[in-house]
Amino acid sequence: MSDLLIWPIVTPLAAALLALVWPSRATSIGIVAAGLTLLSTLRVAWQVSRDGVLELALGGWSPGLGIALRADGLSAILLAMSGLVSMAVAVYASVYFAGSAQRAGFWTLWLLLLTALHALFLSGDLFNVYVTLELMGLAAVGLAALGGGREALQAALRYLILGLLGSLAFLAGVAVVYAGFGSLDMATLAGVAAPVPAAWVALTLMTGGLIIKAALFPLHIWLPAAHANAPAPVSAMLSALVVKAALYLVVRLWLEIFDGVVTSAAAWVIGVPGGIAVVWGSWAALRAARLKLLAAFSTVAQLGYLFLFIALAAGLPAGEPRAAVMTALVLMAISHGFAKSAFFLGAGIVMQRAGHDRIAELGGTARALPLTTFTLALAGVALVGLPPSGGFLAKWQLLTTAIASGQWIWLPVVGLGTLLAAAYLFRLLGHAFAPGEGVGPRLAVGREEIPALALALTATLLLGLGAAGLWELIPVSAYAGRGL
Amino acid sequence: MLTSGALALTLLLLVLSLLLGLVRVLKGSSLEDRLLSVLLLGSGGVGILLLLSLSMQLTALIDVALVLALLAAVTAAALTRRGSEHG
Amino acid sequence: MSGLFTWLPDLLLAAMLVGLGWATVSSTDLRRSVALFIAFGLLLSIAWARLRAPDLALAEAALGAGLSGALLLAALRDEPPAGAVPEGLPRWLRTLVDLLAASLALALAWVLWETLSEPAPARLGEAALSALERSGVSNPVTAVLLNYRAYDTLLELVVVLTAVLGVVTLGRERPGYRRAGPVLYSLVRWLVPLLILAAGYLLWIGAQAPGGAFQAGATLAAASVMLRLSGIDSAGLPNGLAGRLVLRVTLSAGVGLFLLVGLGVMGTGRGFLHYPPAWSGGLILLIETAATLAIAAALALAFRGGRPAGWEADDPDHSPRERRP
Amino acid sequence: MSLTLLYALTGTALFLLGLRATLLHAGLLARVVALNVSGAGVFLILVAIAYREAGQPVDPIPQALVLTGLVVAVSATALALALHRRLIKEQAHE
Amino acid sequence: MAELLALLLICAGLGFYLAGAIGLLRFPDLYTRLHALTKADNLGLGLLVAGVALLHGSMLLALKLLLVWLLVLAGSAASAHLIAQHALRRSREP
Repeated sequence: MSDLLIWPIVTPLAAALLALVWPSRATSIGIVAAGLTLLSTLRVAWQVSRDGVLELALGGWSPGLGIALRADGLSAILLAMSGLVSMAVAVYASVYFAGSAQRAGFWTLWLLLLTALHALFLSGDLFNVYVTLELMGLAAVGLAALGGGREALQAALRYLILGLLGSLAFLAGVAVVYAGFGSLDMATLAGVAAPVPAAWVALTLMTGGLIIKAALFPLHIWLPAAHANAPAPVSAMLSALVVKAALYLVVRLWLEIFDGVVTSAAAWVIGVPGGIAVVWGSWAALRAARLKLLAAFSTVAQLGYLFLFIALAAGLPAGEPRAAVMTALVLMAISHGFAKSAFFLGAGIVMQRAGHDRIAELGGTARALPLTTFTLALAGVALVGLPPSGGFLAKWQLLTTAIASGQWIWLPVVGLGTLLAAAYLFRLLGHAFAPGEGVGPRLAVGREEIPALALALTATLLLGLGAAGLWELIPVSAYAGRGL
Repeated sequence: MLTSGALALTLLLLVLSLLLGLVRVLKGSSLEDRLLSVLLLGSGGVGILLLLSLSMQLTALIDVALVLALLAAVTAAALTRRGSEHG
Repeated sequence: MSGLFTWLPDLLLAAMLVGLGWATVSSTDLRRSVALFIAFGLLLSIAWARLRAPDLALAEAALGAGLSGALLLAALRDEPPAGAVPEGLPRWLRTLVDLLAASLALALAWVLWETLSEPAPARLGEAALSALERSGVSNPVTAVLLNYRAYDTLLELVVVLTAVLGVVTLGRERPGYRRAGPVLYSLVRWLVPLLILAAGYLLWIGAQAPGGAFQAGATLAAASVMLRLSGIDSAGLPNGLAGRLVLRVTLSAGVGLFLLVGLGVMGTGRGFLHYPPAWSGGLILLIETAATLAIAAALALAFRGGRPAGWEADDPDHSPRERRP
Repeated sequence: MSLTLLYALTGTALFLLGLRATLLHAGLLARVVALNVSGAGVFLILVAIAYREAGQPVDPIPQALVLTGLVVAVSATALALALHRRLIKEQAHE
Repeated sequence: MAELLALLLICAGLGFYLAGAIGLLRFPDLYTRLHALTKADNLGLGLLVAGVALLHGSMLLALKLLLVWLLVLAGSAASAHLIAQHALRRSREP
């Protein structure tokens, strides 16, 4: 029995109900729940690293008829990242939303979003994944609209409509899977999926739906406005975790469940848009006038890298090199998760202090907010992929694999993307260190600055120096019966 | 045998009359006409469900007809109550 | 000959569905499009009946044709009188979308043809039916929803709750409707009790025949919608400060009770949501009752389009000028 | 051709008609209606898969999935409409 | 014998339905259409209900069917009234 798999889902859910019924205590409920959820995710990760794959057949019915929750290396790592990031966001949000009219609304929806994310990472059933996708989408939209204002609402609406379209396409794919293979259990499907038309069409539909949600170029159009106009703690969750959830599913489908169906030619279908996203997203980030918009476009670029990894891994036969690419992919994903959430939280502090986030008018930030500026710089280092960050290791792996497998074309893409990323980081820092009074006088270190810094430090130092654990965890897979 | 054949025929005719109602919806010159057709589709739908309950041996469809009739009344009210605050 | 007779109604129905669907999505007049959508829902309900899915026919009649229609009709009131039509996509993109849709349609049709022409494989239906005895109910769809895949249903209730919380945080409810005239009033006077009665019936019958929490919840919500439409602003929802607390508790009751039962059975040494067989029937009815009330409250709130006055103790007025904190 | 196939193909047509209209329409309400039609198409495919000729029991699992999907669709519709309303109010104040 | 009677009832009901549909299509103005439709539908459904009840041959179902009919009757009467009122109001206050 692996009952511990339910706690990362049940804890935030129960807390959400409590916060709904007792809104005046919403903040304390939220923080305590975030702490307990963090503990439960770490417990799952620890158990997976010790015992391997965990499975819980819910209701006592065999998976297939019933629904199974499963945790393997990939889901455990993402779960732990989610627990850590959301703990930091919770501490930050307790300051950010203090005294705000939307305080209670934020905490209930935020806890529900956390429920959805963890349910998605642990789900072992394709239809259940659809339900968690919808839940995640609705909670994310509710949160993104909290900012009010025309732009935020328009962005949230577009996000909602495209997201619904995406989940509908996913559901259509699930229907084809059920028609063709007679099961919804992902482990069963990994065993029976064969390269037949049903598998191709199902994979196309599901991937099509997911890349809308994961904002792969050119379907990223909804992302910049939605992420840039949401309140900072929400942007952090959206960029660090929500898009990763869709990406996680693409990894599961392409590299594990439908591993035998994906051909190396098909890999180009997501590899090429990924490459374009790297260059285009970085370029747009360089040109962005606002700090949060810069961060949002940088997310588009980083997602491009992640899709490049998937394409590269799909082209490799199962074995050592492929596991290495997978690990690098996960390292990149989580270091982006930590770095980008740190970046958004830092941007939120700047914005609250200055009343705007126009990059050109941020002179004096470094003097007034030294710790936050340091956080932004540190997060930027991880986003650019400079050593010793996790991003550096991941990109290094990307390059060596691309060279080893003869896919030279990705070298200039990665090079250009890195240069552009360095350029947007230095542009930002240049303005931040310039003299000016826009951000106001220097004050004592705020409570909200600490979690942002902790996230940035995790992305740069902890992941860069302590990534070894990932290499052992990633090959522990619940679905890759034949692969890896 | 006779019964099942006759039922199939009546079902067909009822669907046809529904189709005629639909043509009115699609031609629909005014809002009221469309509402009227929704009414027709509602009562025609109830009729079809009742016939299906016979030919498919599924008495649960009578419950469906009941709910359909109930909700059709709600819908009709919703259709006509729209904009009443401006009127 | 009789083959043709039994076939023609289905062909007609399928053609009508596609025609009506086409007309609904291609109409440029919103009011027309919503009226057509309601008609589409009615037809869909017949299609479910024809496909031997009476549970869905019930749900469609109550939710799809009924409440979705009412929601959309209420939303028509929000449209600005002469809304400026936003610019559509450029021509080349429209062509691209057409091409994409056409090729996907062909691919999907081809695969469905290939897979469904063969006699149906085992899939999971047989397993579901053979385990029915141990599920505590005799309606297979209810067994799937509340027992085999109860976790799905739990998350689905969370979806409903999330959506309605989103609605509530977005703004105040719409203004109510004018007081009903005598005819509507007499309609309301017998329709509302009947709707409530029907909801109770559907909830109870769900264990052994088509019906269940979702159909019952939607029917119950329709009673509130009807009251609201007739100008009774509270529409059956609890009033006042204490009432709001009751409303919050009701909204969370569906998920809350489900969780409590799921966790409670762990006390008997079983896994999460693993009901003891002897109790399943009772537990399922308990969960369904709470879910019915929660769904009804959620849908009734959704129809109002925002939070009722006094939703929060200090009820902050979200004026549109409000900025980020 | 069987009844399953007839309705599955009908569902396919509706799914893509709705999908196309969702992408092409500019107005929000029209897009929401189109999404609902599209969803109905997917549901029709699922229920058609579940259908068996009289005498054999139908597969209850896709039917339960569709019931879940229906409720999800109504919830999403409600949220979209509320967002839309808030946006219109916001625009009216500018 | 009862079966034959039931079929006759159903067929007669069907005739009314068809007449109502044709009336809806052909009559010149809203009020005559309204009249044609509600009359035809109510009578048609009444006959159909009687036939179906006979064929089902169960007292409980017959009661339920009667309830369905009464519902449609009252619902359509009230909504026809509402529609007419609505149309009148619109023509009076353009």
